[in-house]
Amino acid sequence: MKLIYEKSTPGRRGVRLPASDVPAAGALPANLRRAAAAELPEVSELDVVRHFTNLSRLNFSVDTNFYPLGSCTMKYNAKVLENAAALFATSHPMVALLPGGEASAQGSLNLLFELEQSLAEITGMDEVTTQPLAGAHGEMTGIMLIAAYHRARGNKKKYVVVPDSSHGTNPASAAMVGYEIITIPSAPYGDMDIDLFRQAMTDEVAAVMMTCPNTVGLFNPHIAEICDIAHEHDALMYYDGANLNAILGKVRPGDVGFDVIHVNLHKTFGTPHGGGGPGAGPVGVKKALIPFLPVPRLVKGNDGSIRIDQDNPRSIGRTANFFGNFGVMAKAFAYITMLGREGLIRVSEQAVLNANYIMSQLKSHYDLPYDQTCMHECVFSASRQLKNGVHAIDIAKYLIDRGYHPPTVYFPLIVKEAIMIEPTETESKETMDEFIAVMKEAAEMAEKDPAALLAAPVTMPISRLDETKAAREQNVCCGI
Amino acid sequence: MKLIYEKSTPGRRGVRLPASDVPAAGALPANLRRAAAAELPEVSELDVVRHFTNLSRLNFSVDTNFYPLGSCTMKYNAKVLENAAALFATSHPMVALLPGGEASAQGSLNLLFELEQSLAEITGMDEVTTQPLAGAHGEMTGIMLIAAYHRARGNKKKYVVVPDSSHGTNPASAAMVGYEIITIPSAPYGDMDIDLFRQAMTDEVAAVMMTCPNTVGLFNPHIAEICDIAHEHDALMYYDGANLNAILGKVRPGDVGFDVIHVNLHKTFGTPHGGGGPGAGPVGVKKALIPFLPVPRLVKGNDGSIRIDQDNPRSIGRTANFFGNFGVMAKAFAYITMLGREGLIRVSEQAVLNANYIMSQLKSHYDLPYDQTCMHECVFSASRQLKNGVHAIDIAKYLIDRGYHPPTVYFPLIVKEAIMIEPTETESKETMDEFIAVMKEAAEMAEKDPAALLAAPVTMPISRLDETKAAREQNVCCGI
Amino acid sequence: MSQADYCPNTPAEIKEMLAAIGVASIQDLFAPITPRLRARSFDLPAGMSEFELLQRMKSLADSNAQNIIPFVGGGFYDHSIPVVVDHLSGRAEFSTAYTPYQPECSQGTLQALFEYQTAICRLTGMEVANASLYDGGTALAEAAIMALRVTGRNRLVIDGAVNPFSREIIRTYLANLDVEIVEIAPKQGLEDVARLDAALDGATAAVIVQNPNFFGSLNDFTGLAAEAHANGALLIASVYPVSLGMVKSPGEMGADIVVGDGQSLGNPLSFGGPSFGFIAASKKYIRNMPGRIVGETVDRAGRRGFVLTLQAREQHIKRHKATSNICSNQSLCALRGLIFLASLGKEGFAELARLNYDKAEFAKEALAAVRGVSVLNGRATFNEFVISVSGNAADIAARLLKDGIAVGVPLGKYYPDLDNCLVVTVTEKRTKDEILAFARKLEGAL
Amino acid sequence: MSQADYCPNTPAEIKEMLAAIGVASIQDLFAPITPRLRARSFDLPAGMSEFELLQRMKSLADSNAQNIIPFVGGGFYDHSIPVVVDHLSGRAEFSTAYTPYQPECSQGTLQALFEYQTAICRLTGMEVANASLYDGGTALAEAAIMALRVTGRNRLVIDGAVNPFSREIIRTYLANLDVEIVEIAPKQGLEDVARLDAALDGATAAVIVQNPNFFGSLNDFTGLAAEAHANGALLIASVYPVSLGMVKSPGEMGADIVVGDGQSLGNPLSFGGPSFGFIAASKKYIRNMPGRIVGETVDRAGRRGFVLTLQAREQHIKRHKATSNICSNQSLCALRGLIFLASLGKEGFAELARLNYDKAEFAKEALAAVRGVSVLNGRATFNEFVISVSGNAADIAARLLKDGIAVGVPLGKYYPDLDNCLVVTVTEKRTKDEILAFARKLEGAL
Ligand SMILES: Cc1ncc(COP(=O)(O)O)c(C=O)c1O
Ligand SMILES: Cc1ncc(COP(=O)(O)O)c(C=O)c1O
Repeated sequence: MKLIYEKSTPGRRGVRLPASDVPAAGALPANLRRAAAAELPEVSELDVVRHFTNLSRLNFSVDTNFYPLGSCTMKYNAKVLENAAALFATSHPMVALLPGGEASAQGSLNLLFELEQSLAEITGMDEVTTQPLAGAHGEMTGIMLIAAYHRARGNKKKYVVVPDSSHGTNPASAAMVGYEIITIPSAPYGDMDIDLFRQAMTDEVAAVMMTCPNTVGLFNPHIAEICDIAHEHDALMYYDGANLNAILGKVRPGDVGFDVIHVNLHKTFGTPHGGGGPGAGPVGVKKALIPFLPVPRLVKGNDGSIRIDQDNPRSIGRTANFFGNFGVMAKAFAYITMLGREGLIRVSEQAVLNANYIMSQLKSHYDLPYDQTCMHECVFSASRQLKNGVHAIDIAKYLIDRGYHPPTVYFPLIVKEAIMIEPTETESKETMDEFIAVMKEAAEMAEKDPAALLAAPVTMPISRLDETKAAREQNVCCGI
Repeated sequence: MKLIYEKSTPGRRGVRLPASDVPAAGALPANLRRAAAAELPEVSELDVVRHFTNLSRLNFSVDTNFYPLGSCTMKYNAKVLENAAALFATSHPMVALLPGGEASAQGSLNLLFELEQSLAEITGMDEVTTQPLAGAHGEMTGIMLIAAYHRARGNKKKYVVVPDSSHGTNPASAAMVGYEIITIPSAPYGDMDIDLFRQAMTDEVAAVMMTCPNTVGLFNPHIAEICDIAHEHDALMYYDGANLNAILGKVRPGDVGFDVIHVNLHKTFGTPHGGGGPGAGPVGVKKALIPFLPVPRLVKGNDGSIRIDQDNPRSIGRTANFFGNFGVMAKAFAYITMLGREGLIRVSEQAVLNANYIMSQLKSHYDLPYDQTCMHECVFSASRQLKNGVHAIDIAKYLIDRGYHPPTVYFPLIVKEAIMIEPTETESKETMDEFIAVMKEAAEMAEKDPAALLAAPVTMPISRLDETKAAREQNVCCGI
Repeated sequence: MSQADYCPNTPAEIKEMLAAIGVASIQDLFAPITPRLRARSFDLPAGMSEFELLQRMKSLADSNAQNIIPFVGGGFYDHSIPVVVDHLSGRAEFSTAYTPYQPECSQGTLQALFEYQTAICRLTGMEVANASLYDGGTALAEAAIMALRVTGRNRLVIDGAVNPFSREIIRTYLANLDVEIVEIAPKQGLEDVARLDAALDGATAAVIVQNPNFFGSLNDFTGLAAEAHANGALLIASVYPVSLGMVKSPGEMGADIVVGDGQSLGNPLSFGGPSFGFIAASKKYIRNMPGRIVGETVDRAGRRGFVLTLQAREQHIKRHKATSNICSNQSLCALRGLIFLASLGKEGFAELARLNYDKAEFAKEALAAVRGVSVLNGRATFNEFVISVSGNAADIAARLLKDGIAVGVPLGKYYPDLDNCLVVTVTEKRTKDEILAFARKLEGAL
Repeated sequence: MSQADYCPNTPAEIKEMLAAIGVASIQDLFAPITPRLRARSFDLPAGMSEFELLQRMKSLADSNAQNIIPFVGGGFYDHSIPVVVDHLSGRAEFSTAYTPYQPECSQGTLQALFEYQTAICRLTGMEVANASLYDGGTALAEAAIMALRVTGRNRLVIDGAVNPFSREIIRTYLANLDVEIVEIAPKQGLEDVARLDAALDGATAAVIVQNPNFFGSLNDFTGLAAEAHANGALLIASVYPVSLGMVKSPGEMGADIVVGDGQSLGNPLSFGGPSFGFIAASKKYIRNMPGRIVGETVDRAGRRGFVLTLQAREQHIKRHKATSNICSNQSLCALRGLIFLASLGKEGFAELARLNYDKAEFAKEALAAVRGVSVLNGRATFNEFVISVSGNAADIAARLLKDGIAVGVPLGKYYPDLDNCLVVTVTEKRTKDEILAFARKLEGAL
């Protein structure tokens, strides 16, 4: 498809603005004016509508395709959540921050406050901040809180420990806060090697970052022990909540011994991914960390109204402009409200059931590095197919031809030729059975006709793309 | 794609209703109960979303494709009109009809009243009813008004006259009201043969139905004379407003001598077609017909408030449940309000310019039965292509492969192998130039590779369909 | 220029186009319009931007009374609409397409309409359905005309308990045709089945009934259908589709043609429209059906596909011999109906009916307990029923409307003998609290 | 069950699946979770249907004050949003897709982001841009970190006229790193360019400025950029994108990294988010950019296509050596920004800026005419400016807020020497009448 810039015609106009009801003011001084108007597209409203409607049609999405992308929890996001969030569209955050402004925003503030409380109950934490804007932002905020904790206690800390199966954001977030990273290899059973972990632990470790179930979809039975070991060194336990969809109502990280958690609202709590974002990464903490939470904080007064506390000298400060991605929060709040206690428990039960079902049906055709009950996702390896020259990516591309968004491939890094499948609870057995049949077909094709897999996809407007050329030429902005 | 019924699984549930807050009542008597629940689909909300989202993707539409479907005025319909109409979604029409109910609906009633006035001004009529639910419904209503007029005057009338180029709804509507039809052939210059018309006119003719510009896109220069002739026989002139997009601010049928008009809001006034409807067909009349207008009528009181007159003994009665397709009216009202006087005039000027431009560019490649300035649409014939065995329909199907919705083909019936192109004012020269190039390409293919055209379309999920089988088997309801 | 006109061509393009056409100005293109024919006036206000428009529209909408609690129906019902209905029917590919005359690039609309027809058949218990008519009232008129055509007769018997608006529409439609209409007045909110039976004769094309009727009462028309058939006449039933979640379907009663208004299936009240009319019938009458019909077929490769079929019934082929003049129908509203039905599903739709029934029964009891109020008759009803009040029902309705509650449709206007009566409607949206408040306020008003 | 949970499997299917897995119950699948690990509480209310949910949400939304007229900005601005932005960004294929890791089935998102990057480059006058960061404040912190990386230095000079929230975010981000931050306090709402110049030295990684600054004042940082470059430092500019419809772009001034918040480009206020942060830079710094970048390439048949590129900068490849930890960004908000810009277009966007400017100038005059009010300095501003009032600005703001008007952000909290001052924001949405009413009410409050 042409770029919108390539559809531009000089002088063509789109949306019109109201005529001005005030006199035109004098011009800006020449040195403050731009030399020429920015070369934005000159297109009609119809051009815009047709362009973006047709662009959208080039995407796979949850609403059009099964999207079993492991680690991403691509569940169906109820449409009603969009309607719910839209009710708050016109509320200006700065008004609430004016002197006396809280009174004008009690609806929004109550929503945030109640969401904080629900998330604290769900995760077993004492308090929650909704400010972080995504999972990784929550991680960074959490590690900053940990750093503040150690600083306040006079601890000298240098390291953050992560298992080698951890998501890339974990070490990256810790590094953003100035920590060095100690990576612990996984044991053959798929979890962090507890002996190596024990050896690595020193009093210089600030935190241990874990996700549980981990990125292989396994629930670590040693998790309580790990917490204990860490705490012996006054290292805090950080829980990456990206996989929370597996354990709602089953496990609360706070109960197990974790001190800090972030939650990816855009994974577990029913808010769509938007082609990459926005998400939201609220952070929950145990009591000892509460003093350091970012400002502004919400406080419930005796009269039941919510106050905004903008000043807390012990706080790590501000990590984002206002109250976080409020629109995302509104959807998560609505989701939790709608599903309620029983609904949320059922979410995890069905998510785990679906993943185990797929695992049970595909292990005849694909290598299963860790053959045990999985949680909300299962990780296969295409190493068997590799013998015929077929990589995980080739199977992924074939799935595109069959109308499925591929599973996550090549992550986690500890599994060779990883194929990580997360069906989520919103998919039916019927949908999964069709997917399973196609996955088996792909495995059979890998035996009989590997070339066909290497050629895939053939049904899309484009075939596989030259990534090297893209990286070499760095053409990231239209030149015309 | 599977039918939604084929995706059904016993016991699967979609949207949930609130729990009842009242006790369960006793059962209905057995003879009033249905034997078994209707076999509606048993699918999840995600199934519903995926099914209909993917179904939608099988359509061409104005928002995705140029759609130069003659006689249908497939212009871009501004999205803001949807937002505008949605503001009135919760207003119950019956409440307004209760004693004292008008006060509760002044917003809706004012909208309708102002729309009536605008349409009267646009068409040159004295009053307008918004009740008719589509163009054909407006025609029927208009002919009923004419019948009531003649009855009131004691006229004995039997016939309605239409040109052979008229839209099928014209004779069909007149027949619904009990008239016999006299069809006047077109003259070689494309308009109704005025001499034959004159001969056909008798005192038994109740009405003459015309559209002007007619379905060949030509403006009849004799139109005033035709009105005069009709009026000499106390026959009334009916104006089919489907082609109003050509003449906004240029001609008012009322000024020319027409007595009754319907307007297709879904063609000229910016409301989308919805895959076949809903539309709206308000009817405007001259003074003599006002007493017969359908009830309810809106009346503006001295205090500026709108009253609903439900009882008028001379009225033809009620032609639809309430006030017509109000949601469509709201969009048309918003469209007229937004474009205003100058905007509407520009609409017709640009519509006519665009049609003439396409005509000028394609007459080298296609036969043009009436080679003269056209109005908002132009009609070609594929008779040149027919020499190579290529029909209008084959060219139409090839256009699908090239991403264009075909023009109207085989209408009007008076043109052999008709290809009727109406670009509308909302398309740019750029879009038309691309379309023109493809049309020329099709003409060249008709010479060089006719078989390719006969095979088209080849890029859609299905090829040409067996219409005979459909008509023979009459499988109009899923049997499973 | 701050007015939106959606005409994209630039002055430069317009110049190029005029040159290509070979005229000097746009005005030249309007040369066929001689001065005598030119518009004598075009007095409309100036336009505005979309932002100003929305403000204008908002202020109009705001001048409607907000928050009136409607216990009224009369053909349109205040039902819940799952939000997916808006989201999905709002897909531009559905809403900005035309009638699916070119099936290869219209399978979305065509398959959806086929599924819609199927849903209507299954709800009504009939064999065939079309792709929609305008609304319930006009659908009933079309059904009457269809029966006249099928039987070749010209007499109709209509139950007076059919919605008065629908009866008025039938009369309007048939006013200029040579048809005898016999209307059998109901007795105290009950159709007079004996007199309906008696009115049937060998010249009768059809008997027309409604279930639940305008008073909300339910009937089993099985006997009447048999009687009609014995006379060579058809039974036409108008039904309220939500009731079909629990009420005996017209198909089970032996109806020949079934119609109704689809507003209650996922279409907003929207001050009375758009909704859609549905029509279903026995398969043997399919060639006499009005409107578009979608049929299943195969493509050249044998793949299933859908097309508009039996078009020889329609005006664009048959012109004045068509089964109806209808062209545009209410396709998008029918799609909304289908999405509504699919999203509730088999069990959900039955639950919906049950909720309506339970709430109405609760309201019936609550209102019957009010001094001065009695429920008109003991017949089973669905979600509407008639109460009589001590006083003029219209006055009371007007008074309570000012108080924010639309208590029902006063019957005196349509049935002068019932001028102390109201038809009260209770949908699933009415809460227990609202119902009790209604009872309290009514008590206060009597 | 009236609670929605979106879990479709039926009891029969669940049984089949358990059998296929080889376990007796779902609880068996949770066996790895030993009793010690089990949740000790999960005390949440029962769920509800979507219909009840919407009522609950509506009542929450209604408990926000309605109709406050905002003359405040501070990073978020009350701009008009063409309705096409909602309609198009709401397309499910955009909103329910993930990050476009599989380019063949994600070209919609990828091409849109490439077009977005282009728009940001063109607005800012820079060579490269990424596919979005979280918001304007965090984008500025990322830019600071990027400059530290590019230069290998550890000193930042920050203009105190940069939005205080942004400065706070930078401090928070850098609190645990060994970086010296030098903040140059502004003088009466004007950045102190001389002291900024003077603060630059050979250890400085970057000087950070904002245009228009927090007081709304416009500056030409061309000289400061040259000075920075002379010291081997970068100039980082934070900009308000709407101003770029008329104001000199940072590219024209010689900036090296440019960031800003995209809320004002088609994203609703939504109580502060989601919006998006943008970042653009000179091409030579592209490998040090944070976040995702979309690049153009070709497929096997040579057809143009788009992919995520230079991923070796990112955390999922480089882990702790990545240029940033960012993973999810604000893609859909960036798409809204693109649609907003495309629908207004080149001329429309310039008009938008002009309208903001004109209205603010009008308001400046109207307020300056109020006794007890003066405009703080004579510098050119865009759509915000500072007034001083006779009295405590915070008290006056609180009083007028009760009266339905948010008169501006009192400065005392952020600049104690300016506690009789307010920053007043006037966007194109504020009408002449609103501005005059503001002036009148302010007069009354002094
Ligand atoms: C395990 C895990 N941790 C952290 C993240 C980062 O979350 P976000 O993308 O919201 O920053 C992800 C997201 O992909 C993840 O899967
Ligand atoms: C010339 C003409 N007249 C009448 C009609 C009928 O209008 P409607 O489809 O709204 O009933 C049409 C619609 O196609 C038409 O083109």
